[in-house]
Amino acid sequence: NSGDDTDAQTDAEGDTTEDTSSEEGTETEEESDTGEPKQGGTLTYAIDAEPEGILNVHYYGTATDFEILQFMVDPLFTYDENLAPEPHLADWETEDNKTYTFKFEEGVKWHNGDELTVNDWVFALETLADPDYEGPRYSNVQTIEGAEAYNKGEADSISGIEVINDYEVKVTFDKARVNNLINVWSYPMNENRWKDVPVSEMLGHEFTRTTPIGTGPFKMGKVVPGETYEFIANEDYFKGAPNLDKIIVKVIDNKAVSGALQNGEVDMVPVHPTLGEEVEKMEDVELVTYPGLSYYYVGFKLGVFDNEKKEIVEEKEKYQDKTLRKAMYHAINRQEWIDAFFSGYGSPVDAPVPSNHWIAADDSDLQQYEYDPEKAKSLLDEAGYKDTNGDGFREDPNGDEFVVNFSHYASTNPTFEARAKALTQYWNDIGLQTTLEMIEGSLYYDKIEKDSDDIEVFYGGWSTGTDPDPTALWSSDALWNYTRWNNEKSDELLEKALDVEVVGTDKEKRQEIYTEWQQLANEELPMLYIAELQELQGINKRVGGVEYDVSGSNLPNEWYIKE
Amino acid sequence: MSHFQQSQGKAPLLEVKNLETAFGIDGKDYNAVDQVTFHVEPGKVIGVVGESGCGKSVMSLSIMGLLPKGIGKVNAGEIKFNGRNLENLNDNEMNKIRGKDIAMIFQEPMTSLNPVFTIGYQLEEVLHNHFKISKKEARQKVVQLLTAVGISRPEKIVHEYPHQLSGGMRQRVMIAMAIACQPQLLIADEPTTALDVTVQAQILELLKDIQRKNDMSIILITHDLGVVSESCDEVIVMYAGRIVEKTDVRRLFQEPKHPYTELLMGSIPRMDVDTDQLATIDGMVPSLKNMPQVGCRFANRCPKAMQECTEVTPQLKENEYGHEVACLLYESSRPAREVSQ
Amino acid sequence: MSITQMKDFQTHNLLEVENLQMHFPVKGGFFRRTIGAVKAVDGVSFTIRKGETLGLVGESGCGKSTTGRSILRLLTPTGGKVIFENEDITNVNGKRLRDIRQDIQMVFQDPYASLNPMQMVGDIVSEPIHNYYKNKNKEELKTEVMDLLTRVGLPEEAYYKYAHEFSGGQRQRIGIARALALKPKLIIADEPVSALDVSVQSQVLNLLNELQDEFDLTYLFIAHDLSVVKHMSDRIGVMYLGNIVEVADKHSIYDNPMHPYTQALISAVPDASKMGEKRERIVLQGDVPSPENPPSGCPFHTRCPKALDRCSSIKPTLKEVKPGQHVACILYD
Amino acid sequence: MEVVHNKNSQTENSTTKPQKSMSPWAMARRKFMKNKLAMISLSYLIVLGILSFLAPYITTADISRVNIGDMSLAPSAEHWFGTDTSGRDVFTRLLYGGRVSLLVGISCTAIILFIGTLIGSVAGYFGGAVDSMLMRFTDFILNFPFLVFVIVLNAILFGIVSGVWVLIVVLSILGWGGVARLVRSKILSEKENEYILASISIGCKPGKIILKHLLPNVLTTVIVQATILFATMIVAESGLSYLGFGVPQEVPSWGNMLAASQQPEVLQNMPWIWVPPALVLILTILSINFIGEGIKEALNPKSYR
Amino acid sequence: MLKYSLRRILGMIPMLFLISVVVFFLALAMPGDSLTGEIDPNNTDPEYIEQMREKLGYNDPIYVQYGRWISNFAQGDFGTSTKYKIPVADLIAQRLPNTLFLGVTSLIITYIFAFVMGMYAGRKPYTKLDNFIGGFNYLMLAIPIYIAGVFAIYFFSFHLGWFPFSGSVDIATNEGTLDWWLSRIYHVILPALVLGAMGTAAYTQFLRNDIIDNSQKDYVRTARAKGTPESRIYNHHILRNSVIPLITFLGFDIVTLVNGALITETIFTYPGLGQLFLSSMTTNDYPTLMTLALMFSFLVLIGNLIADLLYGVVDPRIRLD
Ligand SMILES: Nc1ncnc2c1ncn2[C@@H]1O[C@H](COP(=O)(O)OP(=O)(O)OP(=O)(O)O)[C@@H](O)[C@H]1O
Ligand SMILES: Nc1ncnc2c1ncn2[C@@H]1O[C@H](COP(=O)(O)OP(=O)(O)OP(=O)(O)O)[C@@H](O)[C@H]1O
Ligand SMILES: [Mg+2]
Ligand SMILES: [Mg+2]
Repeated sequence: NSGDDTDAQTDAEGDTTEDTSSEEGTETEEESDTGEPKQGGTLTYAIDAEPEGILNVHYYGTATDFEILQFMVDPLFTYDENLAPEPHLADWETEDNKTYTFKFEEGVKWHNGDELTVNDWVFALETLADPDYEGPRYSNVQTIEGAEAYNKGEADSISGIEVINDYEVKVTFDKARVNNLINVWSYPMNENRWKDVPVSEMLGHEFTRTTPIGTGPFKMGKVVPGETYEFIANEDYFKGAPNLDKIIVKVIDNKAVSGALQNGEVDMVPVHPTLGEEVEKMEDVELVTYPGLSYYYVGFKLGVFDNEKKEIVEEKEKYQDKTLRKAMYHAINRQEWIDAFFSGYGSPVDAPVPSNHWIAADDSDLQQYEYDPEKAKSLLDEAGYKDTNGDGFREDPNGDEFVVNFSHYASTNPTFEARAKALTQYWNDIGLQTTLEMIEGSLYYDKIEKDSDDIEVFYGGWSTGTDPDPTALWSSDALWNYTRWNNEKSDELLEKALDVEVVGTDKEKRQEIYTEWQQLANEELPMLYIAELQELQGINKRVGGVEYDVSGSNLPNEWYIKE
Repeated sequence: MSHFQQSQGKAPLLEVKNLETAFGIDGKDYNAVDQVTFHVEPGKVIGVVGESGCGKSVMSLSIMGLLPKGIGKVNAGEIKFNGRNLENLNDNEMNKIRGKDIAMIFQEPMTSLNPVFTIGYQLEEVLHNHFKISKKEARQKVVQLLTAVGISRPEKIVHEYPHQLSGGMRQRVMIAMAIACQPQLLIADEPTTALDVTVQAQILELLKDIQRKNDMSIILITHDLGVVSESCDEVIVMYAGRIVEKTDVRRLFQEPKHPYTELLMGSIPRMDVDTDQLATIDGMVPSLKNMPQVGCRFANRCPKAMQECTEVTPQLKENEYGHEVACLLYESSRPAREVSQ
Repeated sequence: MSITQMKDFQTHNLLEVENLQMHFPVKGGFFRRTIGAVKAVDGVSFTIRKGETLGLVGESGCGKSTTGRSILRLLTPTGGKVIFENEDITNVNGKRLRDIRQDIQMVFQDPYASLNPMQMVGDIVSEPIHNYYKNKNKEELKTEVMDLLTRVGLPEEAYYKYAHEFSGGQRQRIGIARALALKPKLIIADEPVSALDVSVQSQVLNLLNELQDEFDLTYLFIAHDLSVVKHMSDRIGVMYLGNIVEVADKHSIYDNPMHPYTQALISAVPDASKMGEKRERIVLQGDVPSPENPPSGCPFHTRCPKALDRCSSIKPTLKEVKPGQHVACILYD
Repeated sequence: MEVVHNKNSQTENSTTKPQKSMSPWAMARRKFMKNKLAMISLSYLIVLGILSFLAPYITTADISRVNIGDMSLAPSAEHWFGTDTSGRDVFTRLLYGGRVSLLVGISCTAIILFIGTLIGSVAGYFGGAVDSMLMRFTDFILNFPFLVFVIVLNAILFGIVSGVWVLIVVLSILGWGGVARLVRSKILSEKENEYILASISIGCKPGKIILKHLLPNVLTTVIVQATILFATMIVAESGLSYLGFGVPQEVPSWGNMLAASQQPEVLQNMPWIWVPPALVLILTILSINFIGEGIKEALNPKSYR
Repeated sequence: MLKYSLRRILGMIPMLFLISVVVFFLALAMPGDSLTGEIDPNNTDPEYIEQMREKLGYNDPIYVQYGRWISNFAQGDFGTSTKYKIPVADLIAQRLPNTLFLGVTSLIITYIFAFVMGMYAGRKPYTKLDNFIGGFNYLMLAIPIYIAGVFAIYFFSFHLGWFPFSGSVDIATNEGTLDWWLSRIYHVILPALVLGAMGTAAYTQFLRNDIIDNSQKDYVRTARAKGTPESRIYNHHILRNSVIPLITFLGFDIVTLVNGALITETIFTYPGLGQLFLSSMTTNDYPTLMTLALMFSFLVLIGNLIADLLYGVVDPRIRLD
């Protein structure tokens, strides 16, 4: 749904951020139904947003492109249903979370016949760290020792990488972190094929655009850019030859989704929640839902950030009163709202971590801000927001007019306006006069990021990756801490959760700290956590062998067409 | 004996009898040409004069079968050409006559040629319409024709477009087109009105010349009495769709009978006489819808009008000199008898 | 009007035109620069005495209208002089020009295009007065206009009607009334009857003649119909390709034309009176050359039956060959 | 002589004028009134205009309110045209949408006609350097692909000018070229008429000539053009809104209402949400076109010249 | 003619220059830049974005930016799409054939229909069929293109299933084969019909009225007086005249197509330049946006030029020198 959220990157309902670094897991719950999967057949897989066509895992920018790529690339490791990494192309070992030894699977073949070696991965890491590299992934190698020097051109190689043999490599990071592994770049790049292409030309190269290769279960066939991509079974796939002969990935407009599913033109397609009910009714189609990793929120601008100094330099007064924020939270009927605008394919969240994430705090540890307008009103009364002049709306404690200015991003999708409007109505109903401004999508986050004055209370969404660390979005020195929530305790907790000294390799410990942090966020409410959504996939019943969990689908080589 | 009776021996080329041509306006038919009877003999030039709106053009279009489809139609009368009734011919048969036996040229040489075809092409077309000849022959013939109408450099002109020619040249081209198949009858509807005097003189000379050479008949429609006097053998004066006077040209000018003719002549300044005051005809030709149905149509403008004039419709009567006039002043027989008929 | 009357004014020139030139630029070439000129009027001289009518004849495109318009300064001549009542008005502008226009008025050729279809006849006729006498009493103005309308032979009700409700002849009367409204001294009548039917034409001609007597008017009467011009004028100027080739009183022109072009022109006029006589008609060859590219020397030499070799190089000037008869032809040098 | 003249006029009159004298405008109006199709269209537009104008008085409901309980209801007695996906009454929104669409149409047409006529008539009347300068500028404006630049400008002015007026300003800025050209060419040809020479020779000043003589005669063309513009602008507004580049989403306009059809489930299963605005829009354009044709016919110069 | 064309083409240069300035400043005035909103905590970080801004020269003085842009542009380097990360030229090369195909098909459809219907209606005006055609055309003229598109998809694709509702070609076909071409045609027909509908209606009515007008011209009377058969009069004499304005419309059609493509391509998800423009608009892909805006303006200029030149070619009365 390209027209859906223009700011794709942050809005979880879009095509965007099924976490990109997490691929399906090798573990599979065995197919419950038929015994033997059938061989052969062509599956049509649709994506409902236009891809950019960067078919190179090292360069791509949108999740849509990755949806295409997923059929032909393999990472070193994948994630299980608990989002814990597990070996795929390689296994690893570490003592101290600083130095890792990777051991590659032997006999894995690239689609062009070359054999996969550690050099291919090293080549990828060096490409990402290259000064000429134009993609967005430098941060995935930055933490390797010596990467920065290499990036500045001060070194010929990355000092932290030490190739032991064709199948073994040792990587040293600049310091011990709990998340060094999941943060590091995990895709190889065929050195043999790419070595003569200067890094600056890689992005525009035909290997990126039309003839990409990987080690994955399918090979790229014909490409009609922006429209259709053909994948052919890789019979030599190291996890076993695929059942299907072909997968056709077709780009369709989101308005065509249900029609195409209905008449069997496509076999698999991601479905927008609003379409869920309709798809559910279709006879030949199964609607598969699985938990997503994103959440929506209503943020309050609490301060102003200085990007040079990397700190919050000023406090904004208007919404500092926590009681006010709590009252606004209680005013929202989240369940009703989710039912109305997402056809119920979602549920309220109480903290900024999707409930399926392993670090998510238990419901019992968090306050539930259930819909209670009376309570909201009394909270407001208590905080001094009373209607003193009898106009039906509350004034602020000083008796001055108080208007909540709420912003939401605009696109052609009319439900955006409606759902935003619905939120303002909740607040109006408890006597808080609220205005709504729909801001053009491409500007929206820019304004928020720059702490523009016309942004006060804003709607937004974040999607979290497999890495549970919320630092980039929550620490007080982070640009993307949009609320400018400046809380020492929070910063401290976030830091602690990453500290190897504190948590070591202990998942429990980490989760404990994160729970504490979530409790803090749940109490302080720099933002009102609204909802997490389910991911929906419409699958024709003739397709078998497809499994989804929070980490995504199983490997497509296991998919098949029933007769 | 009158001029007309003298020539009675020869079979007339064209005979028009009681022609009535009507236009439908708001669903009703109005006669633009009413009871027109005349004939044209081979080799003669007949002039038709009258004010604008008298039905001169409508009459000629009726003969050609070129009345605007669906609006105008011949309601009564006959048109016989070489003894053949043109009325009953279908489009196809009429097309065989048009351009070949009867040709016509029009007033506006500016707009009468198709602006997007070359002169040569348009001239050749008329030849191809009527003869089976090759392109080359046609081209040769066209060049001859153009030379015949006095166009120098015809080889060049054939490649030119109408807008590149002057008015006089265009009218020559129109004439060339009209005479291409050596028609027996040429209808020229005000062929010189749009032209300057010196050019008009050229064209009239040319027409006379060709008429003599090809021995064709011409119906020359004009409102210029001077042109008539110089070019025609016989004259028909029309008023409001009817013929009011018909005689040979000399007699008409010497002895105009109908008050309309008289006034018409008096209203034109003459080079040879100085007059302080020109004759005028008050009012104007009634429009089709307001045409008086009984009585003389000129009565309300006629200085000599009598009481009966609005009650009795004068018929065209011939006197002993073959001078025909439709006016009660000249009716020897009592009008009362006319009515009873 | 009678000839005796006219003589009283003979000495007084109302208008003098000296060597008038009107060249319209022709743009062309790669940079759309002026690459030539249409020499619509190329050195025309004549005078009009108070109270007389000067006729101007010539074929279409020879520059008659341009001459007329230059005199009224609707165009600014590119050369020569226009002197009106001893004042050089060739280059006057602004208010003075407007004032002069009170004295010179024009009657136009096309009775359809020369009246604004959106105006009532009353407004059309009163507009000139309104333009010059802003404060005129409304009622007075109206009576004045009504009088004018009656004078030109229109009913008073015409005041409230629109031009489309009138026939061509009547419209021409409206145009004449408009021209008279300011009581001008000179009226330029640019082919006022050429769009009219013969019977109507005579009405308008008669009207013009009557008005001349009544209002002491001087006419520059432009037409291409020689017999009409002769009927209307005291003297006649014959134009050819932007030049006057002969000026003389109308009898001399008719009885004794001197310029070969005048001769041809007169012989070309079909004349009912000459019917039957085998007369020697001079038929000119070819067409009038384009004023954009006029022949050298005498403009008429390309068609002149009497042309000499010299004619192509020497441009003859207008000379008084006989008393009152000016001819531009080297045959009379 | 006098006598003759009087007689003249009487006879001539008796033939030309049986009915009362009428200005060309009055004649055109009469002719127009006889045109059934145009009159029906006009009535439709007037009714629509009145309803839209009175919309706030007809319904007191807050049309922007989202009614979560009433979402996507099919037409019923309570909601004649049903409700949209936000639970808003489609009929009411249709009326409010009419306000916006008609406002945009009328304002743009007025502004465009004003600018276009001004520039066109000045250029046409004065000619020369003034003309070529103004026409270069007009060409310049005309050489922008309309929609493309409307979208771009709209994005820029968004937020600078408020609400619907952004679009009105943008459409007007980019839309006047055609009118200017048309008016200029009409003025040029109208200028050739002798009555303009006549008005100069009777001492009219340029301003008066343009205003009193030229413009009324050019007006016929301008009026016909106005109807075309009116339709074009309404279509442009709705089209842009449909694409998401028009009036702000929270403003109900036909285009914004139609944008709902981009949601597949609305397009397929809830025609009551998008068919009414589509039909009303089509009918409106149709009516405007018929009125335009009617005016054109009524003003046909053949009828009075 | 040659001189005229040359002069016109030279005259286009300053116009293009001015337009380029306008385009540039408009793009500059547009809120945000192409990196606005590139936020994805999983894939990018703020430093990367700032780095890219610097690298793309967004922090240089304006005139430097303009100079760089226009001189590159003049050399055929339109910059790199910030969204697709490939040279804009390549991007356009990918999409242009689709738009051209759509445009040309729509033109062909327009002209064929307009000719058939217009000629019939013009020759037999006020008959039943003429009235029907007229009524149909009025309706077509009143249906905005996007509504026509929505209806077409709703009806022909969803309900009847006759035509596809998106895409330009079926992947299963091999480029260049007959099947491939058929598939392209199959995909383009519906959008082309929608794109051409209004033009068809307008041209049909125009042709009809022009034929009626022309059939009353004097030269038609002349042709009849020559004995030319009626069918030849209509198919040759009149048509030749009526076609002149119609052919010159061809130039202006380009303008209409640019506007129309924007909408049609978006509705039908047909990957052409119009769709590209709108998506570059929403994603602030300025290099693409500017190139397309300039290109469209250029097309308009060319269209006007073609219209003028065609006029000179088809109408002997117009001489261009
Ligand atoms: N197509 C037409 N429809 C209706 N009436 C017509 C049509 N053509 C001619 N008439 C009417 O027929 C009458 C005769 O017209 P016609 O053209 O024959 O006159 P005319 O004598 O040729 O005049 P002119 O000297 O102006 O050519 C006029 O009253 C005219 O109005
Ligand atoms: N504004 C103008 N620009 C260029 N050429 C012009 C202009 N006005 C007149 N001419 C040309 O000047 C020449 C003389 O024109 P003018 O109208 O004076 O002739 P005329 O004798 O009045 O002809 P007619 O009898 O046709 O009215 C013509 O060739 C005409 O084309
Ligand atoms: Mg006639
Ligand atoms: Mg003239």
